[in-house]
Amino acid sequence: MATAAVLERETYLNASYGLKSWLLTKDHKRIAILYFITISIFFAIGGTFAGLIRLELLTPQADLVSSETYNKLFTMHGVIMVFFFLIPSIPATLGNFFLPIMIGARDLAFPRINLLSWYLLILGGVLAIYAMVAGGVDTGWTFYTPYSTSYANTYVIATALGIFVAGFSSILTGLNFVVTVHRMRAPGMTWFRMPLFVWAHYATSLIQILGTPVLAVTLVLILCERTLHIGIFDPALGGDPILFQHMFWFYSHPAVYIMVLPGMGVISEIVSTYSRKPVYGYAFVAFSSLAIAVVGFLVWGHHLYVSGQSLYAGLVFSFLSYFVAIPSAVKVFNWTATLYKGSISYDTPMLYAFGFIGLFTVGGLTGLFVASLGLDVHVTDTYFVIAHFHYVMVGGTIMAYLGGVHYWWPKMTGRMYPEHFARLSAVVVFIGFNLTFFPQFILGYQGMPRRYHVYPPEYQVLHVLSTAGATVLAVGYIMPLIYLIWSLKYGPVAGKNPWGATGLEWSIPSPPPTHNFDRIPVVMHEAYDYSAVPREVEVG
Amino acid sequence: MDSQIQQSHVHPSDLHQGEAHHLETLALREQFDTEAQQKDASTLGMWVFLITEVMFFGGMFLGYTLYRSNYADTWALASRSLNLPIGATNTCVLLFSSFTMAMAVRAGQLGKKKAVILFLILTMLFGLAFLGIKGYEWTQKFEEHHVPALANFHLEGTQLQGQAKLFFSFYFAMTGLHALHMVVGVGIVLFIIFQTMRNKYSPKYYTPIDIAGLYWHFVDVVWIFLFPLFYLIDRHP
Amino acid sequence: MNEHPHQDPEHAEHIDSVKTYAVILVALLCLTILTAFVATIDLGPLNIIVALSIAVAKMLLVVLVFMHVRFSTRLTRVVLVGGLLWLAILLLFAFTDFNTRGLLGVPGK
Amino acid sequence: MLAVSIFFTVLIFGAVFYFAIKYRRRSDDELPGGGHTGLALEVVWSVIPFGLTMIMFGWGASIFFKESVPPDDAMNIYVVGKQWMWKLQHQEGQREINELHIPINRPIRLTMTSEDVIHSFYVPDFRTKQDVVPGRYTTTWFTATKPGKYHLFCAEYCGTKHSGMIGWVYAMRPEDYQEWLAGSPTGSMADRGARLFDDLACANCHHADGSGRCPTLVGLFGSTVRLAGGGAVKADEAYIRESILNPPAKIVAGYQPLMPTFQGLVTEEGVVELIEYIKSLNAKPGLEQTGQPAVPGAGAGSQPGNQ
Repeated sequence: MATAAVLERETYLNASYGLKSWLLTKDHKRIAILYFITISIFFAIGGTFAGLIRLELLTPQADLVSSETYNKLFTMHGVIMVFFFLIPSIPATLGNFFLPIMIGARDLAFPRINLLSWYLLILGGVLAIYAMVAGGVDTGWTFYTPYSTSYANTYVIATALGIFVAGFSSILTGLNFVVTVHRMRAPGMTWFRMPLFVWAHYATSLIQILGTPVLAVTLVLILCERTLHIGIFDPALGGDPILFQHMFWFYSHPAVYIMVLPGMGVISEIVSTYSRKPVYGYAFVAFSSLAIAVVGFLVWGHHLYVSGQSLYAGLVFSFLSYFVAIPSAVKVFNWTATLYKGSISYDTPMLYAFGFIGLFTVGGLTGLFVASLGLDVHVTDTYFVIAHFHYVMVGGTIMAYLGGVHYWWPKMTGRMYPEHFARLSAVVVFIGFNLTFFPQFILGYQGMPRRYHVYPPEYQVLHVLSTAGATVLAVGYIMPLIYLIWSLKYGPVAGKNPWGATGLEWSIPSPPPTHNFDRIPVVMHEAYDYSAVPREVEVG
Repeated sequence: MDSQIQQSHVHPSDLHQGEAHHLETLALREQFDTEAQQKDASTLGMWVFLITEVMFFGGMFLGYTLYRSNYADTWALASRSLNLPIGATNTCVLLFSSFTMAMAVRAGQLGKKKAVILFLILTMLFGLAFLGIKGYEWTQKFEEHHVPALANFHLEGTQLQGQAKLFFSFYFAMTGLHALHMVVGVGIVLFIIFQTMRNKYSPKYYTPIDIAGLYWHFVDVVWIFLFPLFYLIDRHP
Repeated sequence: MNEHPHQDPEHAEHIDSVKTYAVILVALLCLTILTAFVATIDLGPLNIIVALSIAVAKMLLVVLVFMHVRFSTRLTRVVLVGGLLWLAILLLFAFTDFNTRGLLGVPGK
Repeated sequence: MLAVSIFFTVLIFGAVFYFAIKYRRRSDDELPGGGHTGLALEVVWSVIPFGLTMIMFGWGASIFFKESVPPDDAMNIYVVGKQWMWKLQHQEGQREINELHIPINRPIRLTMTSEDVIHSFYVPDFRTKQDVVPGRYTTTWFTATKPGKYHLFCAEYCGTKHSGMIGWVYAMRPEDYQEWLAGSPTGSMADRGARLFDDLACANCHHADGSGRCPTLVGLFGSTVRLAGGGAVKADEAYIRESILNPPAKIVAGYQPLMPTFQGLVTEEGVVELIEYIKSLNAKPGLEQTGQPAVPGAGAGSQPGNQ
């Protein structure tokens, strides 16, 4: 990398060279970079599918692709985006890179397992892509039985195996993080001095550990059922298809929090840095992450209100669903309160953070609609739900991911990106996103069901708006790709701490050396103690 | 890559060996400060992994519980078709293997290399014996036409073949998954035997033996539950 | 640094005696024979309870002694109990559905 | 609820904008005072939203409860979902595919099942949606209030032509509905059920007076059946369906498991016709031996007409 020429110091980037030194690395930072490249590719694939879906929906008739193809498109969009992009997105990249540094460790507890996780993700991805290339899969990312086990004629087995393998990648990452947070903290780094980013990842890891195995066994049963027809989910033999939905959502609902909690961690860091204030209510934000992780496991049945689940189970799950709203609301209120009387600068990451707070608020509040038993009957399985979870996943997670990438880019690469382009892209993403997904709330409320290839003409206007928004959104995503790569070579050299931020990662050089710290630091300050940060002017 | 930047400036308040990196050994990987820290991390990691295993089997337990309560009579009938003496014997074989495993770990703690190898070989043999007996039971099931995926499936004494099929589906899925874990366990034990012979372990560093032990005992515990669930509940005529 | 491992006083190595292990093995074998025997007598619903109680007892013996949880850190115990709690959540909440179906007398509710 | 959401959206957006502008960084080295945690504030913004969500929960739950329990006087319509069409049957015997004609101002109760995968019966304008699950019945109900033509969708992804599994619901004034019914006279569902009952020779065992080898079906529907081996079950649609397709699953106390399964011999539509027939026996006992067609509209709770 070009940085080597400028910086004579040894960094994790120039410590050794060659493809092999990357593919066999045990350095959490290099593995994070491997993940960056991998998930960017998956994002591009998933995004292409999304683009094709939006293009097809421009008109009510089927004119771009056939029904079979359309069904494969939305399935593969979901599978790739959920299992191969969103789940690993922040934890495996930013988390992998910064979690050990933030707690003052040389590496994760199990570097080899960390590398293994990456290879598992690759293996899972290869299986999923094989399924795509061989002919695709059309069950929806939810694999509802008995369609997926007895009726679909597509590559269900390869896809399910791919997700199964990628699931282990996720489990091992979570395991690594939990052990690292428990056992690798530097002297003085008590639990309540940890950055909120670490808290969020800790909570995320708990979900990965406790939830993912259930998905794995569910997929195993799907594979058995599909190959052997032994009746586990087949009503003809006495099986119960709703059992599958319970097992699937036991993982897949908490999985939503695997995706969004790390984003919340990123936002906590960004909001604090660019207001130059500690996060308001630190302990509440920290514990709200744990509360979300725990309560998130008790609410999966709200995906099943109209599935034939018993009314009483619906009541229980609806009641508990509202409990998740509280810690989420607490976080939003605390971030907003952090701004109060702060010293706020509008750097790119902060713009993304503003976007996150706004969009997550909309996503969260519409969550109240779908958690309500009475309203959900109307809006479930419509575009309302699509819009709701895209506000959380795209408006939440991806905004936070982009914000985090911009925030830590100087630390990871040692280079600054062009600020003006970056701000522009943040604004373009925000506008494009809202234009894409806000009309879908209205569509859903008007009754447009999801996963429809052709649709009644009265919905067309809103679909056109949405597709137009998707175009803007795509531009917003491509811009950072270009200028970030450009900045690797031409960006101004970043100093140690360009933002005047707190946190151990800003106390070491950019990019960090292989072993992170010359000397394991002794932590003497609370998190976000800005009085402890030297107010130096950074020179490249 | 070990460029030696260091030690001249160790902070007085720093309780740790805070230098950048130390020479890496098996007992002390470079990311850890002390051997105790590494051992603790490894043990914790194994326990967390075992929890994921609990949840993994947990999904199957959920399905089992649902259908057992829905189809109690047929499932009781089906469980009577399993061979109780063989099941109980197999349980004992596995308990013996757990005992020898615990003894192997103990020998590891004391640094008795020969005893470690002996007990590990015994553990492996008990494990293989378990798998052999299990294999015998499965062949019997084939002969009795109790294999749900086959066209000739039939359980005598009931018209509810679908429900009976479900029982054997879960029987094969859960015991099969357990057996798979046993096979992996035997592989791990074999590896540890090999490493012990190469003098990799000492009383200061026997973590892999310890962790392999945890795994082995866990697989044992799973069987401790599978045994009553399939062989015992509603067994009485 | 409240719970850093090598400052944990509880961490001192503990080695069980051969006798302990042997006693546990014998207890486990006896429980196995007992549970197999009890299964052949009709106790009504008690059969399930006995079978599972014995299984839990056996699990505790293995976990506490063979797996050294007796001497392990508090964290290990929390991990263990947490895992079992989550298994309970999975079973319990799934059964809020299965066990209340049909209570309303409307098919499918 | 929308109001609450808009209020909070505006509150958060407003506060973020206001603070962002008011407290923008004015100089590079300013250091704002450290924030602290206001316990009172944290409690306030936890408890107030919690109270609001509980109101939402109660409201949503009570609507859901009402949506779940059909009124007794509802008109029965049977729905069978199949890749990729809706098959509907009126008690009066009319069969429709992807179209449903109903009278307005009359609660309509749908008893639904699927022949293959999970579907979902969705009429956006009636705010009704219920998954249609193979192997069991699910129920939903609604009352149309305005005559018109309404979308009927399948809302649960069911395969290639999922988006083609759509249709129309025609809500008609009662007199128009009567006219529509009269326009295509057929035997009632109970009639067809009676014929099926004959064809399958059910009456060989199920005698009306209970003298046969199998229990009588007169007065069965809605009653509580004691089962062999203890326990009891309410004889509803689900029970009758199971007893036809998988007879040994629940044996009536005092009888032998003699009945063969009719899985594969009767379609899901046939099963609901048999159910209608068995229901009709409650009103007109003694018909099942003769197999004589029941009078249209004789079934329980099936009095069509003006209200």
